[in-house]
Amino acid sequence: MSATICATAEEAVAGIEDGSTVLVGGFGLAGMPVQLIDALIDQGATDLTVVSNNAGNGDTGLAALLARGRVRKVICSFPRQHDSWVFDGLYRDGRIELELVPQGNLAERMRAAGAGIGAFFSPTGVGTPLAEGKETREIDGRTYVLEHPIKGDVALIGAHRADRMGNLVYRRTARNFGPVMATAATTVVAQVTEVVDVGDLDPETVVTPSIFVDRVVRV
Amino acid sequence: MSATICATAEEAVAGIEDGSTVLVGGFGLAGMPVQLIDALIDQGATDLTVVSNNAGNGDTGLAALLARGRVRKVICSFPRQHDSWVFDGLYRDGRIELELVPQGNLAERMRAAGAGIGAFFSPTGVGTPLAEGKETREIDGRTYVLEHPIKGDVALIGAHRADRMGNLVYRRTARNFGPVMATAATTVVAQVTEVVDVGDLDPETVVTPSIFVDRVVRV
Amino acid sequence: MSLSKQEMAALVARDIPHGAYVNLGIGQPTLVADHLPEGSGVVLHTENGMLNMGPAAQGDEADQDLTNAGKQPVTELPGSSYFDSAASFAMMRGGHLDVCVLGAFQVSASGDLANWHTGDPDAIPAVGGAMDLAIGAKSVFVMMTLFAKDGSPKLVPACTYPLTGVGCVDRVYTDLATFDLTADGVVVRETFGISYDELAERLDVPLSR
Amino acid sequence: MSLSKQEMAALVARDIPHGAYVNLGIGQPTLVADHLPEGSGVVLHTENGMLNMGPAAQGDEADQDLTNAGKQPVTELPGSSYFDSAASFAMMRGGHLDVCVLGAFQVSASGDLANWHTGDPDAIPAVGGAMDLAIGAKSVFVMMTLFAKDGSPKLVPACTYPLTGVGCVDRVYTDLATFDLTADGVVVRETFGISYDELAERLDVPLSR
Repeated sequence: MSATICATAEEAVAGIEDGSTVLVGGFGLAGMPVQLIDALIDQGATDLTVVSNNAGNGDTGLAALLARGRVRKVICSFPRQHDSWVFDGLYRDGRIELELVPQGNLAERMRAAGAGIGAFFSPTGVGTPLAEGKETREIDGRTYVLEHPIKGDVALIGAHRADRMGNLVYRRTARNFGPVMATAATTVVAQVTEVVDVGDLDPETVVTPSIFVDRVVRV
Repeated sequence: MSATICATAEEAVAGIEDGSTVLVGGFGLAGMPVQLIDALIDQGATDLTVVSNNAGNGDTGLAALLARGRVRKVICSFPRQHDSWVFDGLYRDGRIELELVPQGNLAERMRAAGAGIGAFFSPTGVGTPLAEGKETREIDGRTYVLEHPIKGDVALIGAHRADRMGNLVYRRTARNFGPVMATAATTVVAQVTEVVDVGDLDPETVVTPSIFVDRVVRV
Repeated sequence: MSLSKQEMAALVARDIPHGAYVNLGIGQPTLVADHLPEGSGVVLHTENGMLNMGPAAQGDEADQDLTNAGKQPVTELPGSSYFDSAASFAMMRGGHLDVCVLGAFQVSASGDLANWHTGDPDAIPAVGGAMDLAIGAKSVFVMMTLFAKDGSPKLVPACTYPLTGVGCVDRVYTDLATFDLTADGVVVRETFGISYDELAERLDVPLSR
Repeated sequence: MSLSKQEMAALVARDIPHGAYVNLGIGQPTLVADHLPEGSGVVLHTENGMLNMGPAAQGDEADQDLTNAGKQPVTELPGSSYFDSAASFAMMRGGHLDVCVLGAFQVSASGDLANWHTGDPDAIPAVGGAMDLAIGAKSVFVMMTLFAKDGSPKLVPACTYPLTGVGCVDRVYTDLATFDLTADGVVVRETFGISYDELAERLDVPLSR
């Protein structure tokens, strides 16, 4: 259904329920939907599972959401950073669950969710602790591990520009997880720096077609 | 390795070996690499497996390649067309093998080959004759059929514009199978209508990054 | 009176929600586009790789690089986008389309669809995107005549033609009636020039209303 | 004399073919970029979604939206392209990169790689793209010191640290020697300030030359 252009980040995150799985875009600050995360902190949903490449930096954004005890589980590839003290503390105290996923499998598992793929055989992680307990299979002489989709109830992503239908373009390496997360969640919310009229994006250059986008807010 | 800008279509298809699997782009005429197919006819490789959405129209292009008895097997989604008499005749005479694949599975199987995926569970075709004999599995209450990658020795695709490194952009619905075939073959040959200098394509709008492209020819 | 193809298409168009993303299969379903009201906000998908496809191209508008899935020249509307075949079918298979409208040879009471092959052993098979379309959309609508030319019903207890998809059809629009295929069985929504009792008599599937 | 980090990086750079597509892992491997000769035609991939990445951004060039996999601001070169994470890792996993250069805690004689986790039970694990990088490129080069600070060899019969990938390393560049890991065993290519016999003495893996 057609996208809604929201007046505020508060409106854009309205209705996110306790227990939701929330996909959060960004690689470091590039593509991080900072204002949407802040709005989610104010919105109040708790017992969340957060899927993101990292698990928060410093005391703001995702880290602030974690610090408020609102996140039950993190699915990510790289939680440990020089400034990930909030996650580090919760993890050492056993107050947050971690599913560590190689970055490529993380992206591909969300891609599978968005693409209707039931599961796929990946060569990444085979023979490592991160494949322990998972089904493996040899195909054409190579060993693969079976990986399942990661689907979100909500995706919060940062894009560059949207048109009023919800078509999105990104900027440089801020693209990262945004396009794949946009395919993998029931409700997709994009923060952008500019909303343009329908027809003002070149159809050849649209990265996330409007079909994937439910709500857009300019920040 | 960096792409070669070829002077002629003949040069672009040089070295294709007998018995090769050749991915051929296009959906109808849109994106069909007509000059490369003509060059392949002249080049002489035979006993080919051709992977393409259709199996030739009229008496030119793919149909001409088939008519010369150079194709052992076709893997495609839609061979039967009002003007597919060449394929139709060969097929009825038992002189060509057909593997019929639903269009989405065809695209996804090539995508898997290009993306290093060993196999994937698709919901498409379950319970139909096209899934007969294939492994199925129920995942989260839905039945899927296991599909394997289709990898090409060569891909022949039609794009719109290339830069001298081999970055490609396409035009409208002529994009179709080009980008996915470009990821799925050992040697990727693109015919384009224009070759521009490196730096003349906006990096945000490149559809097929240069890493996938081996040879480019302007036609 | 039974419905014409255009009247069936108008019925389908009426039931497509505002702003829906819709794929109209080749053949009869393409007629639905002509009946979408101004401002419906409906966005048409064509599986060869485009969203917000416009009407058929007229004369000089025709562009070899801009066609629909039937390989007919079409146009683009403001807000359209292009993508490759893998992305286009991922979009479909991933359940992102709201409605898909398809033709059919047969539909079973449990929603099985047969629309790609008559089973004739001499026929050259061709499937295209039919199987992906059948299982991809949130709602799958079928448009067909209720009876074949030989008088046999096309809404059947079990398809005798090779299947396109299993349990995938949600609603069937025919010239004589519309049906919802539900977990509880086949529900008649409307009839056209035929009574419910006569319909029940002529079909081999249990009906309710 | 043993090699400095810069000298090791120069050796790696020398062995990268003209026009190769290369991913340089975080840390020491990034030094390789500084040693690629003018006109090498080498195209750098960064797994966060870019090809033909340029050097580190200086001063005002820094753009929050343009970083490498280490989240450091970088620049773009003419002919670059951007893509999403799924496409970027598909590119890697699909074997399209010619060379990947990685750091390591340990490498086994059969090419197993351990470079993401020390096995310390108190450590907070983090893997990033390490496992994808390990298995993705046509050639995987490792750069490391040959001995750990405690004097233990890092080229070992079997890794004791948790694995990143199995049988994936093709060549190892160290401060004291370079090695090819072949189906026939470990082949010493060059030594630096150490004799072949001393090397064979100090390592627990069978060597040949």
